[in-house]
Amino acid sequence: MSSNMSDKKWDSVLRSMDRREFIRTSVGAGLAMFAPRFASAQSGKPYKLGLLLPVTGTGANYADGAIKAVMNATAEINSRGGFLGKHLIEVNYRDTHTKPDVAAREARDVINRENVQTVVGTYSSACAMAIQEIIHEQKILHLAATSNSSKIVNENYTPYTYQFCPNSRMQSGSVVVAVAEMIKKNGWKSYATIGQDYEWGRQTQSGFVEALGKASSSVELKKELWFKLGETQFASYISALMAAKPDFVYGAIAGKDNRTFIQQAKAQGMFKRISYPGGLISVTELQQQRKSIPRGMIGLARAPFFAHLDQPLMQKYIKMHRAKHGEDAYPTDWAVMHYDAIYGLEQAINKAGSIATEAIKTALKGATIDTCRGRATFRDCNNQLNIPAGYVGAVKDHPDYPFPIYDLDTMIIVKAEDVWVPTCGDVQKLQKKRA
Amino acid sequence: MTDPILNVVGLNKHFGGIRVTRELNISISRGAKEAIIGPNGAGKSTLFNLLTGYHRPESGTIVFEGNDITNWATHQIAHAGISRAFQISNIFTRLTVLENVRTAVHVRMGKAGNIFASAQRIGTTETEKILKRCHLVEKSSHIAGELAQGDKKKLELAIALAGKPRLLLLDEPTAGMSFEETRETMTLVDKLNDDLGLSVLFTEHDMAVVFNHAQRVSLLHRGEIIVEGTPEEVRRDEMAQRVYLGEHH
Amino acid sequence: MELDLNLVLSQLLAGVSRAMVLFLLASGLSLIFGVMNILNFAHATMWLLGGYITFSLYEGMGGEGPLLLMIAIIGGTIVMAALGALTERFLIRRMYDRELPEQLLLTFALLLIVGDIIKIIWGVEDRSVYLDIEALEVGGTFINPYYFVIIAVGIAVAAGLWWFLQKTRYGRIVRAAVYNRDMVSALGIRIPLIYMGVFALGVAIAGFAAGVFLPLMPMALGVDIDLIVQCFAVVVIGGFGSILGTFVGSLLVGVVYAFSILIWPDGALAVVFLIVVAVLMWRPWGLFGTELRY
Amino acid sequence: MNLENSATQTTDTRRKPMGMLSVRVLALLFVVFLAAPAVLGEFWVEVATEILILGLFAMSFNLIYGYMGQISFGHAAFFGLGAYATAMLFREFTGGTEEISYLQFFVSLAAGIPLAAFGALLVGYFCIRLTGIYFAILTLAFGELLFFVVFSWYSFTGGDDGIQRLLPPPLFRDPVMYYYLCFVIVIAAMAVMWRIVHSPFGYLLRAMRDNQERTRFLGINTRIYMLINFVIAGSFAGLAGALWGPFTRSVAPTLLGWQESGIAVFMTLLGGSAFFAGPMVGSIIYTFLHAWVTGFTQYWPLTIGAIILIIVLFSPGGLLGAIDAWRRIRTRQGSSGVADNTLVKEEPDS
Repeated sequence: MSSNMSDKKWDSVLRSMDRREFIRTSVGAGLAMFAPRFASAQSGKPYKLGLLLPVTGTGANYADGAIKAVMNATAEINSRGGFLGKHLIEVNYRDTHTKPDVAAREARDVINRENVQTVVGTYSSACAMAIQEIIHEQKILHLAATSNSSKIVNENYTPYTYQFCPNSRMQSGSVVVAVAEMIKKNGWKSYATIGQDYEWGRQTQSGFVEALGKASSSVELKKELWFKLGETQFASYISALMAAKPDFVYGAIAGKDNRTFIQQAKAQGMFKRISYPGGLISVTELQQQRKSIPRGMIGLARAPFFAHLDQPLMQKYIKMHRAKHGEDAYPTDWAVMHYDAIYGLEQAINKAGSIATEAIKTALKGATIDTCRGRATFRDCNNQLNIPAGYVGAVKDHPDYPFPIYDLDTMIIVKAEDVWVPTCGDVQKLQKKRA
Repeated sequence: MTDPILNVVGLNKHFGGIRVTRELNISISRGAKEAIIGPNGAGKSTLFNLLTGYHRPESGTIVFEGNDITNWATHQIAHAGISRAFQISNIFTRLTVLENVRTAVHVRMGKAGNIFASAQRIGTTETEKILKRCHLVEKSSHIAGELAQGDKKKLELAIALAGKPRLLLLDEPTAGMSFEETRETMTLVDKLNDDLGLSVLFTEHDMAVVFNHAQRVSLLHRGEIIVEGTPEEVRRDEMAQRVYLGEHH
Repeated sequence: MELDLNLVLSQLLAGVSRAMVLFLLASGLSLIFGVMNILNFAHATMWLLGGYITFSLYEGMGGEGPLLLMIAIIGGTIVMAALGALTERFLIRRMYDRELPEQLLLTFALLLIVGDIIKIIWGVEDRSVYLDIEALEVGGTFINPYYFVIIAVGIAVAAGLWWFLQKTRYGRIVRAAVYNRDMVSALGIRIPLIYMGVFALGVAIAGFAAGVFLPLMPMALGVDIDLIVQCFAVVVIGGFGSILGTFVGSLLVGVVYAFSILIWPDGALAVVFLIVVAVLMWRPWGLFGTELRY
Repeated sequence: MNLENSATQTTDTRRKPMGMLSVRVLALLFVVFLAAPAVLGEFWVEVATEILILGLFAMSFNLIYGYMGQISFGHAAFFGLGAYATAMLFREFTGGTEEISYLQFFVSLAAGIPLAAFGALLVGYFCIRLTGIYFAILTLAFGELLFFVVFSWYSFTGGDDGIQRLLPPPLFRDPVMYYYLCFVIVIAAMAVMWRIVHSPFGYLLRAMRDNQERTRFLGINTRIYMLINFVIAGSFAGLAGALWGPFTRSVAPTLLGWQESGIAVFMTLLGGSAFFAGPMVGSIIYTFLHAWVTGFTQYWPLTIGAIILIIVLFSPGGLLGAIDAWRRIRTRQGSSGVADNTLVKEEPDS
């Protein structure tokens, strides 16, 4: 291990952070409802934000970092007096339980009870789509920063949703860029896929299969496996994959299941025999599985901090994050994307010079904003931010971090324009008009 | 024994290795009032269970009013005209006394499946008649489960009567009743038998009741009828005295 | 899809290990129901709690190596046994003469409460123990050697329970209590004590199992919800209260699941529930249960 | 097996009136609900709508639980089927882009009932063979099975995505108007339910609850009547589900899951299963608490779990049960000795 920090210490950092953060999150959200009311006497009216993320169900593992990011970003902005220096931000947090009907109900709750002007969230794409129905009708801004089914910006598009996360199509497209190289180099002929049986998994897998078909028509899909969310034992799936004898396996797995799968596939020797390129290995996985994750494995990340250490905003964020949560704490992909969402909103408000929703919406349309991942622009036709579509790299230990990161020398960063739906005409063909 | 309302031939039933009913034959004439006696475990309740379709016999036939009902389901037998009152009161504990009886009346009228009519408007007169007959009018609005033991047994009988049976099976109808209640109940049974011509088959522990009210008595022992005749004949029978009566006198 | 022998063998192994995971979880559920007639919705949540507790003990002792893990598992089992005894004493005991739905609701409430308590204490991040396990190569296929540990533990617990119930005095008393409470209490044995012991034992098995699973799968919120339904399936198939039935039911579900992944991957769980439906139609009391138990 | 023992196993002498208290509570509820939008803001009107819809769902569950004495953990399957029937017709009518007409809207709502009824017929055919714990688990297993069907049938049901864009026609987009639509439909449904539980069939259900064996000796094929009731309950759940989709503008498979069934069970218990209005009162408590508590803490499961625990331990009759018990005590003290008679006479059916 590159770090001399004991694992016990590491875990106690994680744990105490959790507990403290959780108390802070829940109490903080409650206090936030009252605090600005006193402040508002001397400043403008507060800006209300709804935060919908799950702390129950499969998404909880990622959502934790995202909640912290939103709380930290808003605290930073509030320390400067809030948006435009006078509108303190008030965060209203709700748990979506990773269930679409709950997400829709909670979206209404924050909109109609707390009068939020922007909704941030959620984790699951199905939840995000349920929320889109509500925000579109109520004319409320929606910042999507984790849920990334391409349907959110295409089939189910609404002008009120802005996507800060590379969508599923962009993500699998960038894996294809890297995998096509590997296919050529290794002379691979066949592959198999395994995915979580739900919206994101299906979208990610089909996006990959479709893009790979175009990029490298000779390679054959031998087997497709789907498992129910929350699977705990992959032994039978792993042996079925190995028995199909593909040259490589593509996995569309996220969250806790991803950890379980990697842990069990490794112990069953799958990675020794079959390459597993392009599975989701975000900073969360790198941190939580720092001991077990096979070095050299090719992973895909969404917004890894280590890819953008040259960006001033990222430097600032990492510094703040470490100061707040400990030397060894680095923001996860999910945290980075949510942090960007809040700062993206601030930049739009500054541009609009107002906190009126329609003004912000107009300001965001096609806007170019500074993010932790560099300067990026919202695509005109579907509000997809053109941040990098994916980061594909090999897991490697690094002396500066207590957990492995990607090999920075060989990491591929795929540009959004290379892999998203080519033209706005094509996008509009996908988009269904809203009644 | 002309015109038997019930005719049972060669009935057999095992539970595990135990033979509880063995080649049992019994015949009840229309309008008769008969008792079955026997020590505990002789198979009295099993016989009633067989007659009402709760258990299936391994062999033998049960013929009721000319129909072979041997393998009929419980509810079909009830429809055919056999009602049963239980030894341990077996009533609808959370309904009132009136609702208990009225529901049974509805079932008999074939109105139990009526979803939209008001229950209060159907079968009320008949229900009241039965309650009156069974001396339950004052108790009619009481929750059945909270009744005293004797009243529960009366209700048990009332529910059985609501089925307008042609054959009434009473399993220890006076168990748990006071002397006064016993007299009242058995008078009612006699009246039903006399006035309405209802055929009655009952089991009873109280020999005084048996000998005062039954026209014929069968003694059941280890699943077989070993003695059968008028109360007087049975009382005098040596075997009966040895097996059963001796223990009691 | 052609089935070669290697694949069949490795699927069989995968199926058996899945079966043992289910058995370790379901045996406590079945035991508690068999003796006390209480269906514990919170059983898998208590299992999860046991996992977190064992994890914390392991980390607290330094978090390195299988030996420490074993010690932590023993510690976790003891803590869970104590928690089980307390739960019985202060909650379950009040429910014995209640109706079935009320008993179900009490344990359903426990499921919700324990789940949130875990969230308050440990946060929402997953927990797992990393042991450096190397795959074994057996006849051209790779096998996770830890599955043999799981299978061995499963069989040991099954054998242990059988021995306890059949061969020891306490076991006989427990079995007698199933059939005739009055008789047992007439013998001067205190039924509440037996019930408390059985509940503690059931929960302790769950806590023990969670510790054993730690190197295989992460402990995470929500896993309990998925597992409890599968446990019900196993217990229904095997028959409530029958340890042998639970064992056979686990094997059936585990192996059928493993092979349906080969043949009809999308429907693997649906197949399990179809078996449940079929068994309930044909023998509502399960393959090895007794009809008497209702 | 000894008949007498098995037949008396459900003996419970706790008094379970379904009478006068319900009438008073219902009258009160009617007035409160009718006037609610006048004083409530948009959000609380939406909470009230949720109360009505989930209350209807819980009441339909109580036909099986409170009246028939069986506990179902798969009842949400019919709620979900109703929701999906409506959603899929919606999708058919609008193609996801057009406005739905009023006629189409009502046709879609109505479609929830037959599909749920059909599902209940299919599931019920198997479930009514069992009682007690086995009934509970079999309904749970079937519920999960239906959940998997909806979840996996990606091309037809949208799988995990569910179905979005269930925007009602303009008039009913206004929360207050949708509330009154639900109010009218739920009141009508409750009136029909009231009729049913006070019909001979309703009393037969109670009789089967108290002593299923005995009803067979009366000449009742219990399975058929249980099945009829199962289908009726499923239909009402389907109607509630049909109202739910356009209310939240989308449906998802989680609506069919066993945890959703648990909500109906909770509501019924909170209000009191022995009372006609019990589940609706339970829905008010549950939904209101949920809306209130989630406003300041994420530990809703802990909160509701603790409440359920307390209710089960100390007031198993639910809120209405507690009120009724309190009234009985008071009456008894007031009229020393005459005991129950005064109260029992209030039963409209006696």
